[in-house]
Amino acid sequence: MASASAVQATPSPSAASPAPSFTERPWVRRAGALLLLVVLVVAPLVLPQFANETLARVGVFAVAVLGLNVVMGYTGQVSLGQIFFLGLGAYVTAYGVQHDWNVVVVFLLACVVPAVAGLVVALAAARLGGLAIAMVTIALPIVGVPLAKRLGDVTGGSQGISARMGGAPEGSGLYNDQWTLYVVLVIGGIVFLLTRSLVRGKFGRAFAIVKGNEHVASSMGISPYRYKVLAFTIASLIGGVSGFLYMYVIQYTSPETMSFGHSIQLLAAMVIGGAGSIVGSILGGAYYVLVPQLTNEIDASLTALLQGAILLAVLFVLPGGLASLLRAVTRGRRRSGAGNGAAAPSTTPPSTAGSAPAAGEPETERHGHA
Amino acid sequence: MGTFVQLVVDGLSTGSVYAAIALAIVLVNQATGLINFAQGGMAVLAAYVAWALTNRGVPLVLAILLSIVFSFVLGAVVERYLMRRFERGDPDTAVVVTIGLLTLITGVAGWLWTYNNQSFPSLFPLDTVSFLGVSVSIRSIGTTLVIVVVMALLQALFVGTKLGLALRAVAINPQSASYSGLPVGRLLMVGWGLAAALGAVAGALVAPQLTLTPGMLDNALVYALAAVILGGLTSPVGVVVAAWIIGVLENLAAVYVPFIGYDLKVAVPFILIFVVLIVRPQGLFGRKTVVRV
Amino acid sequence: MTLLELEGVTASYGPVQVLDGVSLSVPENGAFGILGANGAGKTTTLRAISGAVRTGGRIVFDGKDISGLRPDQVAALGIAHVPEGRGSFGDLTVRENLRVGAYLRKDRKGIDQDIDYCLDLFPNLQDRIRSNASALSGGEQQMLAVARAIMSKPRMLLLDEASLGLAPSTAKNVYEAIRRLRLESGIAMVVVEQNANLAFTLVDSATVLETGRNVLTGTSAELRGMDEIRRAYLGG
Amino acid sequence: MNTHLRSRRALGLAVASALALALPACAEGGGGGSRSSGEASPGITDDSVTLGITTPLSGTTAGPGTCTVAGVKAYFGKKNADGGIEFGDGKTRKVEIEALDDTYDPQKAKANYDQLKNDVFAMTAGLGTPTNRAWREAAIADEVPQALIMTGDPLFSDTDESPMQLGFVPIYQNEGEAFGKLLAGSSQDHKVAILSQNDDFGEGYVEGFKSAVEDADNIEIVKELTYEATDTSVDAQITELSSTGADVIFNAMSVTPLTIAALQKAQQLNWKPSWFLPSNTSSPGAILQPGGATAYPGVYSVSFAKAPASPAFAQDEDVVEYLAALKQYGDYPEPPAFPHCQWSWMVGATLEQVFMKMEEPTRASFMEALRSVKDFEAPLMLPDTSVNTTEDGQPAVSTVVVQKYNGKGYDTVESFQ
Repeated sequence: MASASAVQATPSPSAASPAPSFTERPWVRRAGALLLLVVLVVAPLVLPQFANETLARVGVFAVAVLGLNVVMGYTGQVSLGQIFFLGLGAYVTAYGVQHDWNVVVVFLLACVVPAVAGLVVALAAARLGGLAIAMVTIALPIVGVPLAKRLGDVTGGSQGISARMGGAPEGSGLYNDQWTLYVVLVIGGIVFLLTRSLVRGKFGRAFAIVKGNEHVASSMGISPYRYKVLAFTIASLIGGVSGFLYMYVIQYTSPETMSFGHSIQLLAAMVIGGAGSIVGSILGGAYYVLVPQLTNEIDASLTALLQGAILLAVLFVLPGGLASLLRAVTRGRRRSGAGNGAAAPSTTPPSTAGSAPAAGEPETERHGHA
Repeated sequence: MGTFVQLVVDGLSTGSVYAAIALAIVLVNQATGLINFAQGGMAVLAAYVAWALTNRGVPLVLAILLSIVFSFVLGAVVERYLMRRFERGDPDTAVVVTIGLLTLITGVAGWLWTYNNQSFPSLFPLDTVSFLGVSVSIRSIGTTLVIVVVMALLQALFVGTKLGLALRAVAINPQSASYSGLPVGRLLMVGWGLAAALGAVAGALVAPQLTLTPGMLDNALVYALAAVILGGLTSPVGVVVAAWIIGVLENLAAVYVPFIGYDLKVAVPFILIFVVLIVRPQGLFGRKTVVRV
Repeated sequence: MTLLELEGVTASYGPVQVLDGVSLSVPENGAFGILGANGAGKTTTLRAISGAVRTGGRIVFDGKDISGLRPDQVAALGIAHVPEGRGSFGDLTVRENLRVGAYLRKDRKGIDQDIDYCLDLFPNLQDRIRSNASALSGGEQQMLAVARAIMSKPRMLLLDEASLGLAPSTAKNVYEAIRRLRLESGIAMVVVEQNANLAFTLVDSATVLETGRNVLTGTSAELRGMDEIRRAYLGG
Repeated sequence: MNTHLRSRRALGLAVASALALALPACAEGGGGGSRSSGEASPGITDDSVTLGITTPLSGTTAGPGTCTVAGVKAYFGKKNADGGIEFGDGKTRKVEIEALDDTYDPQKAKANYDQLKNDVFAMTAGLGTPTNRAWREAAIADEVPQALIMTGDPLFSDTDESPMQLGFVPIYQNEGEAFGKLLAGSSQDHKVAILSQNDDFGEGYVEGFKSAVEDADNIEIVKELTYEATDTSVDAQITELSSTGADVIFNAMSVTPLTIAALQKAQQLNWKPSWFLPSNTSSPGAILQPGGATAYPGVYSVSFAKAPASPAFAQDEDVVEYLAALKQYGDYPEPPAFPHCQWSWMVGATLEQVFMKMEEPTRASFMEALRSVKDFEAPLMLPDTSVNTTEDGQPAVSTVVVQKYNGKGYDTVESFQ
């Protein structure tokens, strides 16, 4: 035991306080939301150009991570193919813009086409479980890249496809970077809010039960298959939205965009941000964009080394991801909401057997958010 | 006809490369229940160590043996000081940790040895033997033979030995294993060490062909994973056979199925996986696992 | 002579104090019950003995303080823990499960003999010897868990909720086999059980826990008579 | 989009503070290239000029990517140590390089460009078609030079389409065409098997080759196959091609280990055609020697640069200087397996010519000077090749010579033997 104590999980911070904490009071929360809104509205106006451009990219990948979270963080189905749906959404967008379609139509298609593709894949893949689903989803980027090259007439082949759209409208008094960031904030914000209410509502509870134990779900009359398909489809749809935003912000896509490596990095970003967490998705998107920038700044020739080290360091300190840091702060509120969760915390605490560390902590945290 | 047979032989030799990494993935999975994305990276690191040693005049065989020892220690250290923190937690997190490890190892290799291509001496000569109009290099035969031997050893380890049994027990239920007196921590270290040592063998086998670069095994990793799932996570024999099947079918599909061609042949293993798993969820050779409520 | 003695043992999971000074004493060859409602700290007491939770207080086994040891070290001293939920190795066969139980032993022949003994004790397992443990029924898994524990030739068995989730007749069968084991081998036992009636068929004496403290300790005969306590703590 | 001077700092500071760590290069004081002449563009002062590079420094393309930085750094490192470069406006400046890693991800390349665009004078030398295309239009809108980049994509050499761009290396078509012409001029009939990378690289080569041989009666293309850059083996392709009995294989391959494996595999099958290899995978030391290329009747490549690893150039003044500088200033300890190092060295030399012609410290003046380099024999250049930026539709280097492997290095050849 002594030898293990070095890696034993850190003792939890103080338990739930009985009285509602400051952050729990309704007016505080409402004021907080308002403050956030004001910051989001004002920030693009006052931030330097590169900050705006970076934040827009963060938004793109936050949405992509959010989609992954729906299927993986909330529903527990490992998906290694999320980047494919981003790529698909980007291609649909690029194609539409090149053909001068109405931007609203383009946006809707960028949602619908990936969603339908996701639905088709899910109808087949959701029959499988665990690692098998991971392998089927791995195939999406792996096959997607050569497929995009083969369909060169539509995709522009390996040289990719550019589409510039949506500069700041005349008379808006905005610079392009400001306008782009607003678009990302509005579309991304809506997606986040909708997803938030989805995972906190009836569907979210069903997802959590499916994640917890499919047999239990079946016995409760919840079809794991149907909910897995649903989660996968929604994730694909959100992926499509992120693809639209990708095209809006980056204005170029190529088969490289949806390479397998990027899918893996999205997965890492999701876990780093915090699986099964709305805020975690934003943090994950920020991680995806900012860490390469940061490591480039430190030493561009050591980026891989530094990124690996940062990833390991963050998870070593926060196995539950960056969001767990925030959760620790707002623990009281989380505990009181835990009753909604599917798996009621057992009286028997998670195992701390052997010399293995008590890493049950993130486990219980996820219940709280389920 | 000659071309057909040659394509099959080519496929087997490519499949052996996938099998080498796949076996290490199976070993670590059986011993810890994890999928280790860094397996290829650790093998590359071992190959660099062997390469650096040969550059200092150490004979090749000795250099490889030393790299195997190095890898065993590295694997054990990685388990003890990195993975242990995550082994009882969310498996997704542990997998992402291995992704981070892969990135880190690749970065370290690039930093120490640059991204320049290095040629790695081969254990086997590149001479060719021909029979029935089919040519095979001694190197391919040698690689395949070593893979088969390793596979047999692994199968024996898991099925026949006390250590293998203990490794599997720890992976399945560490707490219960510790109640039976199994030193869980030490066994996990041994499992990772063995998998890394096996990875070192794999690295030395494939490095001459792929030439040594930090990302040498990145492309093979996906195929290795496919072989692992197709063959069934629990079966070394199954995984090797699956890797060969993938190698062969991929070639045949590329040549004889015009729609697939060389660009989409990568889809073949995944289509195969999909079909097989629908019929046999435990993989071709894996043992059936009944999930308890 | 006392084999196991707990003195004021405390334990907590994070901020939650689960054991708040538990004491008990089990003689050589004795069988001791731990009773109490859900959440009283019964399972944690066993885990404390096994070294699976960090504890305060003293835990003495065979004259040696074992608090602070790892579970595998505790097991090596001769304490076999049959955990709640049975702890089977689902992907291993029944025989492999038994061999894992015998991990600490090096006498091949003795192991084979003991496997035969286990199969004699639990004839149901005989037919399933090549099956994966995950394919067994709940009762069979419980039997397997006990058999696995015996395989280490322990001096003491920690038995956690052996009847949980089993049909009453199955539970009875399991307890009968354990009683036979006790008679034939003289292994000392600490038995955690919600079903007090079942427990009293096995143990000589027992303690009742409430929120991590002993509230009542006595012989089976004494406790069995106390109707009101049984109702209050044991749920009738 | 032009960048504008912005003074919205006060409030921004508070919001940005959270991001400050990762966003070091803020846009304050950014000035566009469209500004009236005379006023200095960003990234240039009276004694220094900063060039930006976004290129893969990690990931699968890190090998050649690292080289694209090492060569330029080595060149200017040496020049700086010698006191700097005298520009056309009479001032002597040192040249700083700011290189960022894009891992061959277009999105990261765009981000790197955004980060650099207001700090550097010009972007240069970066490797990759998608990674350069990702910010091509933005560079045009921002009027940031994207000069002498390492892609053979013809788009970058089209002045109308790409006013701020110029490719450095010959477009892929040129290389394929050069060999095609040689082969078409042969006195014998040839059956050609084609293996090409399934992307613009492979397609470009094949297109150039085909256009050169389309009217030649003596050339028959018997089979055409592709492979993916991510493949681990091309054994099956070589096996299939060998069954055609072709006597020439046109191998448009950009992956070093696969090229070695292809050379080895054909020998194992006892198929001994003449080979054509692209300029970036024809290194005598790193590819031909391990591939056992002497077994073939001929291995041809095209080049415009001396192969430093070739014994023929071991004593060559340019090569000696280049390898020494690469080690000292480029942080590249050994002779590289990739030609991109020497190409980027030549980019450095070409940029020096441009700087010497540049009369104002502005991007506009730079672009003007960039397009006025004529018949410049950059160091390491082979005889009969030169840098010429004045020809529309062509990159800086468009002349290549066909060479044949002689067991150690290359000899320039005029005809197919």
